[in-house]
Amino acid sequence: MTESALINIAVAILFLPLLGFAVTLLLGKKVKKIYLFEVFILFLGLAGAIAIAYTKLTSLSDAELVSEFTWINLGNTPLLGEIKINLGIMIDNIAALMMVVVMLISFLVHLFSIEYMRGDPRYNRYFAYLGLFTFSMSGIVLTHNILMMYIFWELVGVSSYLLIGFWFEKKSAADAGKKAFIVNRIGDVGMFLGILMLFTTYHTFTFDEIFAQISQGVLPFNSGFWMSVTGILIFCGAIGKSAQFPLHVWLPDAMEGPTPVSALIHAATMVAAGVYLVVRVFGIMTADALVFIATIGALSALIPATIALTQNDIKKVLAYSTISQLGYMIMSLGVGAFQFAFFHLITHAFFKAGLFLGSGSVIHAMHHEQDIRQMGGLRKKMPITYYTFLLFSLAISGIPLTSGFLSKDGILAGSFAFGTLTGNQFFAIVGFFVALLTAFYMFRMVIITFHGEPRNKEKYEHAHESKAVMTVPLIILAVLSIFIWYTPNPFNPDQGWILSKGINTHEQYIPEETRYDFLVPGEAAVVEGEETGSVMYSESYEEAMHSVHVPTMILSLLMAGLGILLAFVFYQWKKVNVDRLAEKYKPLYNFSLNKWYFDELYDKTAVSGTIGLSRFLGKFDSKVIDGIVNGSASVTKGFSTFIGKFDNIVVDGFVNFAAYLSGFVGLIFRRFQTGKVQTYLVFVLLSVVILLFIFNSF
Amino acid sequence: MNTEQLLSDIGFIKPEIAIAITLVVIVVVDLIMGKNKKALPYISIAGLVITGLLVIQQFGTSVSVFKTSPSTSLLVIDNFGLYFKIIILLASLFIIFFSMASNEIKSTYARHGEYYTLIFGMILGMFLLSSAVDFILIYLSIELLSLSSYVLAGFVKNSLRNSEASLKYVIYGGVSSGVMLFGISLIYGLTGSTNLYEINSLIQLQNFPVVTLLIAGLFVIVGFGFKISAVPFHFWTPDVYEGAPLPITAYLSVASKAAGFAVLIRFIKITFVDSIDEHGFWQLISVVDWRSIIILLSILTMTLGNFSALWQDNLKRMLAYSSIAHAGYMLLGLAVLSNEGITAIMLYFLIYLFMNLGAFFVVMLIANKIGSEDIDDYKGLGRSIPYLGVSLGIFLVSLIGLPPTAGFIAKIYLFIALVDAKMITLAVIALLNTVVSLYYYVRVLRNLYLVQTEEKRPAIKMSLLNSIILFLLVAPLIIFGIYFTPIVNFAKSSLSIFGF
Amino acid sequence: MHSVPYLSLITFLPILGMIIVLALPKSQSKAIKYVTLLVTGIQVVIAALIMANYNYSLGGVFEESSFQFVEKFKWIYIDGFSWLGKIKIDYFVGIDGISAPLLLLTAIVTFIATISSWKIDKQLKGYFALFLLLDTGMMGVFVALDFFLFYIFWELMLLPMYFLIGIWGGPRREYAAIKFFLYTLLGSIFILLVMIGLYFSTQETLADGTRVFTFNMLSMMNVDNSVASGILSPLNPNNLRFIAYIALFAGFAIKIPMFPFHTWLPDAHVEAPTPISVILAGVLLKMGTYGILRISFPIFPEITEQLAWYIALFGMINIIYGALCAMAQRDFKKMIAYSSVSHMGYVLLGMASLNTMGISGAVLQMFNHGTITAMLFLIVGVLYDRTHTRDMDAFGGVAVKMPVYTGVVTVAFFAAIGLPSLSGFISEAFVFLGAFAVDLIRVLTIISTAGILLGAAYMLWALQRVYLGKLNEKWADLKDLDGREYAMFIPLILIIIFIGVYPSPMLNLMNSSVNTMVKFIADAQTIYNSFAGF
Amino acid sequence: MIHVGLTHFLVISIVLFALGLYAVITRKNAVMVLMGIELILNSANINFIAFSKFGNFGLQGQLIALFVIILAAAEAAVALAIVLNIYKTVANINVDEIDSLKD
Repeated sequence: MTESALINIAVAILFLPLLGFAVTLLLGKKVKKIYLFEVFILFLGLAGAIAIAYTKLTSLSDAELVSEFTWINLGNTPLLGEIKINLGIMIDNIAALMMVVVMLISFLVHLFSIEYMRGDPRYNRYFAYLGLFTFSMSGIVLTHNILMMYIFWELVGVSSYLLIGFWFEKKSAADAGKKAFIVNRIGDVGMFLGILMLFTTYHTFTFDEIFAQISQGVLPFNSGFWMSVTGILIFCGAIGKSAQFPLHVWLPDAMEGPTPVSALIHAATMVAAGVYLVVRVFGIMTADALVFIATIGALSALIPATIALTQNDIKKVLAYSTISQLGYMIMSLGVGAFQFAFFHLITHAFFKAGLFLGSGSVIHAMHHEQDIRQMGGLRKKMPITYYTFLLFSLAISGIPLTSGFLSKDGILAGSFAFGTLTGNQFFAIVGFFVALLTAFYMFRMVIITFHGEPRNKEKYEHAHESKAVMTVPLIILAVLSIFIWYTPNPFNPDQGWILSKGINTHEQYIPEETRYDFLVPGEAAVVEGEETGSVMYSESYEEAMHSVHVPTMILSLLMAGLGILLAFVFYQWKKVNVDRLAEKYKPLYNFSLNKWYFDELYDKTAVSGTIGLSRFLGKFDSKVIDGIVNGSASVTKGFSTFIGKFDNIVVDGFVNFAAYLSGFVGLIFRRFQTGKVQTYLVFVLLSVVILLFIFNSF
Repeated sequence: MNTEQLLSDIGFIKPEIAIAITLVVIVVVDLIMGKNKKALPYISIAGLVITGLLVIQQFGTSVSVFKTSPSTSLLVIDNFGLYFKIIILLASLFIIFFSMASNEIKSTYARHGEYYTLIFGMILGMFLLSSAVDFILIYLSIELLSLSSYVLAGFVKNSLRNSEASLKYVIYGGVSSGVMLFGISLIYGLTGSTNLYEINSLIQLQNFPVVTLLIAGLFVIVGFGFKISAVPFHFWTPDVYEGAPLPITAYLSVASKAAGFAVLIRFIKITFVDSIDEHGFWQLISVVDWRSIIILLSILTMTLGNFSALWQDNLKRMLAYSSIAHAGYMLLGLAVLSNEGITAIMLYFLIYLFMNLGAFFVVMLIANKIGSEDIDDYKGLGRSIPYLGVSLGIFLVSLIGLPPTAGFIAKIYLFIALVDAKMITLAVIALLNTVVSLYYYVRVLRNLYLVQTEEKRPAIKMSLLNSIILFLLVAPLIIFGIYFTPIVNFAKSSLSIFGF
Repeated sequence: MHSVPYLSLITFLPILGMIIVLALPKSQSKAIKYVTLLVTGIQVVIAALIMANYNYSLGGVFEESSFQFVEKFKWIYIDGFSWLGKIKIDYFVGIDGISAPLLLLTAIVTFIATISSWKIDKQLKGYFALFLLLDTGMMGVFVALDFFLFYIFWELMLLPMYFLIGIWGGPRREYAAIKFFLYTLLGSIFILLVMIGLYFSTQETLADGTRVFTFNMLSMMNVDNSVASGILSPLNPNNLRFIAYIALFAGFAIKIPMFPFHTWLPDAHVEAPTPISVILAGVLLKMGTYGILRISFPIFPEITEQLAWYIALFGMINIIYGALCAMAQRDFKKMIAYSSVSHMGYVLLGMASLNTMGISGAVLQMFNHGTITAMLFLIVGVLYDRTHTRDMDAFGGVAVKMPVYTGVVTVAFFAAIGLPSLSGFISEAFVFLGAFAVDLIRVLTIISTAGILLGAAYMLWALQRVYLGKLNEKWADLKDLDGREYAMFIPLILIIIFIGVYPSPMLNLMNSSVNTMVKFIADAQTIYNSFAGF
Repeated sequence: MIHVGLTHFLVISIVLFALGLYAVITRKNAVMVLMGIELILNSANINFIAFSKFGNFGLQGQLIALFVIILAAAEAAVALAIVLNIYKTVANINVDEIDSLKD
């Protein structure tokens, strides 16, 4: 009973935003206030999501609600056998939680935008696009099959394209949108190939059916290797969407979009979709695949963190920190710390959205000034923004009592444990180092923006605290960034509902020999698992987690503390002259400032390569191919005197070459037609003689 | 041979007699009426119609008449010959109408008597030619045909083009008929006979010196080749076609070609064919490889025809070359050396009659108005002459051989014959030629329609008669293009050549 | 057997229309247009009726009994060739799941093209007459089941097309027109030869028991009908089937157009007036692939299997090559033309897979490409009507002045990119799913997926160059879409979205036929291998 | 007193034939060219008569010869008329200068 009710609600809140999109877009011109409809729909959505999550987690925690229908049915085909494509939605705890996050942040962003976007010529269309995005995002969350995942995957891509390029009059904005979409497509092609692999092997797109067949030992081309390849290919999608190295270049540019959009899409939800995807298909990830994933994650955590150190655009800093945090999550998935990855996804969603909205409020106050060097001293002008912002910064730096601390600590512990079990401490080291960097650049930004003396006086004068409709979302998010919502114990989330009840982990389905050893549950683990709902880890892993718990906490605190301290030393108390330092290590500084020259690299290689190739082929096509069929232009020119009139019929080209040839033959022939009857007769006689000689031989 | 035999034989040449009588009547009427020549064309038409009836009524008969010896005769009356006679009659009929519409001919009003007399001279020659089986008669009828056409080619005396054409024609023709005659004399020397059937049986029996036979045969073929303007005996064609008055050009391009083909086919088939196998393929007497000669000639003919046509700016001249090319296609049908191939040729001729005459007719009407046959003077003309333009289009498309025009049927039937005989290569060559031919045919349409011109082009008012003629020429192309059963049946039923 | 001769109606109605148009005086321009509109409109209705009465369970492809709306009667019937037996050509039309979608497509695209022809002012009498003639040709090709009939319709389109491009086209129209004409004629002579060859290799048994050569395609597909002596008969140990297949394929490939025979396409498109480009890309290109599916595949199944890899290869080349060339263009229309080359590559790839998903994908791709590319050319047309230039760099920021139009453009472009929930995605996905499943061509398929990326690249680049960015002041007074243009775009958009969201109706329409085809080709292997012996 | 046989006649006829062709091809004056044609025809005639005499094929040969002579006369008449006509229009009967009709 309740199941069907939940399903219905889910379907409803899935399609409501689409309705909102359609209505708002079509009536946008006529009805000025239509955007309120969109906002209202989001409110409904939020309510529905919360209802679902609540019932799901309380009453039917371990159930998995599925409802599907047959979309395409080719019946029994000669060579491929039964082909039947089902679409449908699945609600498990993860989906339920994710829905709440999406709907909540989307709703808050809608509120925020009401004020932030006021006076924009395409006001209503903006909300319409938000509706489209929310629809697509919910689709990703609720899907029960990988095809639908891909479909909505592309749809969020489009809505992101539309929103990034919302101010398309700005070339940079239009470019950024294009870049985002195309870079994403690169990942998507990989994901699509992965899907092809899966379908060719299992003749279905539905996760559960695929898992079922895998657990019966059916593998692509019957080899663990190809299983890993498939996993990695699917993960490519995540690389694109979650802006992981080496496809991370689009996210900073995406900041061209309106700031609330950055908060919703490029911080909280869409970019997290990559993580969500991996969470969904975690069951098919072999050890090799996971190591790959972890490495990508680690790099994506490290590189942007180093870049963020030197950026001066407030949104750019946040963008890079987003990549870095997503890297954390991916890495955590890679090292098998499955729950913490998703946990961090949620917490990060809240405080990062908060950070963006906060920066939005600042930018709004500074009349769209984004350079932090133009700011300073805003603390007094906009207290609410400041304190919330501070809280978010603490959370992202992983200071106790914040949600960030819990999840981040979990991730570090996970990688640490992984290190102790496998002897590969690389990920742990990266993790801790990034923690340091994060704390540093976040507080660098906080200090430069809010502390000290205002650097740009008149902008400062006009600055003022934003309206309630903007600050309220900030406050809500701030509240949500405190540990209490997730666990009673601020230092250990394990007892918290979210880990014990909320994220009931999937098991892995791939053959045991292809997994991490510690992902092969031992007997005891299973017994224990029945309590926690987790049947995933071997007890050795549980022990490792226990043993690393405390050291991790201490270490991470040290790192965060150190980072913050340095920030104050550098920027608050000015003990060290930063510029001198920059001068001293100019190469390093520039390297970081110029984002490791990734864009330049790609421009020089991939982009210009493709463009060049296409230019070449374009020429090639018109000259050579046309040429080969067409006969070389030079020849034609050379004989154009001959071809003369003939050109009028068939100008150049094949036509031309053939024309030239046949024309030439014709020329030879017409030499005979001298008009002198006697010459004719000579020819006749000659030919008769020739014929005689030819046929005499018989 | 005795008199009643002779009388009964005369009964079989009623059509020829009808022609002769009409000829005489024309002369007489011309004398009596003096200045007023109005009646002449109508008399000729009447004569043609009567002849036509006689011919049709003869269909199905297959006899040899005017026996020179128990086994040999001068003429045979068979469907094959009658079929070509029908074609010749149709052509002549149209030509009479053309002449009534042509300014060139009108300008010679005073001499219309001669004009029609000569035309009937030609017709008589062609009639005899298409049913002659004795070299004497063949030679005589060729001469009869030629002499009349020499004069007609230069009929408009004060025009240099005309006179030059006829001079070239007469010299060229004289020589080729002379050469042919020499060939005949050789054959006569070898076999002691001038009757094709007799020669055939003689060749089968004893083996003559091949070289002499080859020379003789080639010399004879020079004569025929001259009539059907096959390369390399074609040189007169473009010049004469361009020079001659347009109706005569049209006439030469269809009627005398038809007669030429009739006699050529008959000559090859009767003289050199040994037997016909069950698939309708002819087994040649293995003395000289006539097939290869014909193949060679046909390839040369269509290729040269098409490729030279690319260069022509004078429409008449272009059509001359195109007619050479078509002769080449038809020779392919002969090269197949099968009844299938002959049917193809006959079918081709019937359709060729309409499309080629049609093309010439339109050219003539336009020339009457704008006084030029230069393709470049056709620029942008299409709009001002809708009906003429469209029908010219149809004629040209049919000449290219695109469906749904009859031209396509003619071609495809030819190719069916070729493929049936496994001569794929030839078929490919022919098809490529077709593509080449597209260039110059379409060029006309292009000038008519695609080229926009500023200056107002003259509209051409069509007399009712001309419209009807035009329609009579266009309609069959479309009708037979879509439903060609009747003409194929006609051609097929007319296949029977006396003696086989 | 239906009592109503739907197919003949839908095929020859335009001829009737043409006669009426020709009968009308030049001055009656309105009337001429409305007659054409009416005729094409009725065609859409008839097409709809056909779809309504269509029996989804029947296979068609090679057995006459399971074709639908069949009309068959003696057309040419010449008796008494001692050595050739009879000459027999039937008027034989009918549709199955492979031609049905294309029939529908033709009806729709022609109707849309008529609407977009409204602005034609130069000699519109001739224009619409030729237009309708062309219409008949296209319909005929898709319904004909007798090779001779097929060929007649095939050639019937040449001339109208030549004039439509040549008279109403752009500055270099003469060149483009003759180039189109020559290429296609060159292609069709190969088809003609193979047709005659097949004719002499196939005999069908009449009611009276006599065996007679036939142009009936379906008979040609049945080995039992082949004559041992025929040069193209599998019974003939030294037959020319292989060469014939290549020739036939080349003939069709020119129409597709397949690399390297594609060079006529950009010229033809750039010069042709908008409605003609729409027809050219929307329908004519499909005839190449349709011909391959309808004729090459079932008549030469064993060689098809042999050459599947090469077909896929050319498909791949088309996809990548076309996309890259499109990227290099500055001329908007040329860009779209090359995108067609790229998209037709998917069709080839799908067909090469020789399995249900692939071929369904291919056929669906034909339909989708027809609608999408029609829309793309209309889009160019709209812009060209207003600005008389197609140089993409001459624009910029058009979206500011024409928001609705830009919305339409976005839909069309994303459909062309293969965005999920729009029709393009379904067919491309099916093509890939089908092709990937075949070990033989998997690698080619993987390479082809680059097309997804490149497609996005050039389309979005174009979108940005023309519509986004700062408004180029030259076009400060652009007007947004008018009612007529709405009428062209809305139906297409609806179709694109509907098929994108719910493709089942289309897929079911073709499914049983595609299955039959796949099964036929698969089974044919064993049959034909048995002749390898001799 | 040598005995004149078929060969002699044939040789003569060949020679005549060759001469005829030579005349036709080389002579400028149209009348001369026509003469050449006459030669060709008569060479054939000699053949016919010779063959019918020595090959004892009956009188057919001579018969043909008669026909040919008549025809030759007719042809000559027509040809000369045409030449006359040319002369009227261009006051010149040099065959190699009458070449306005050509490609």
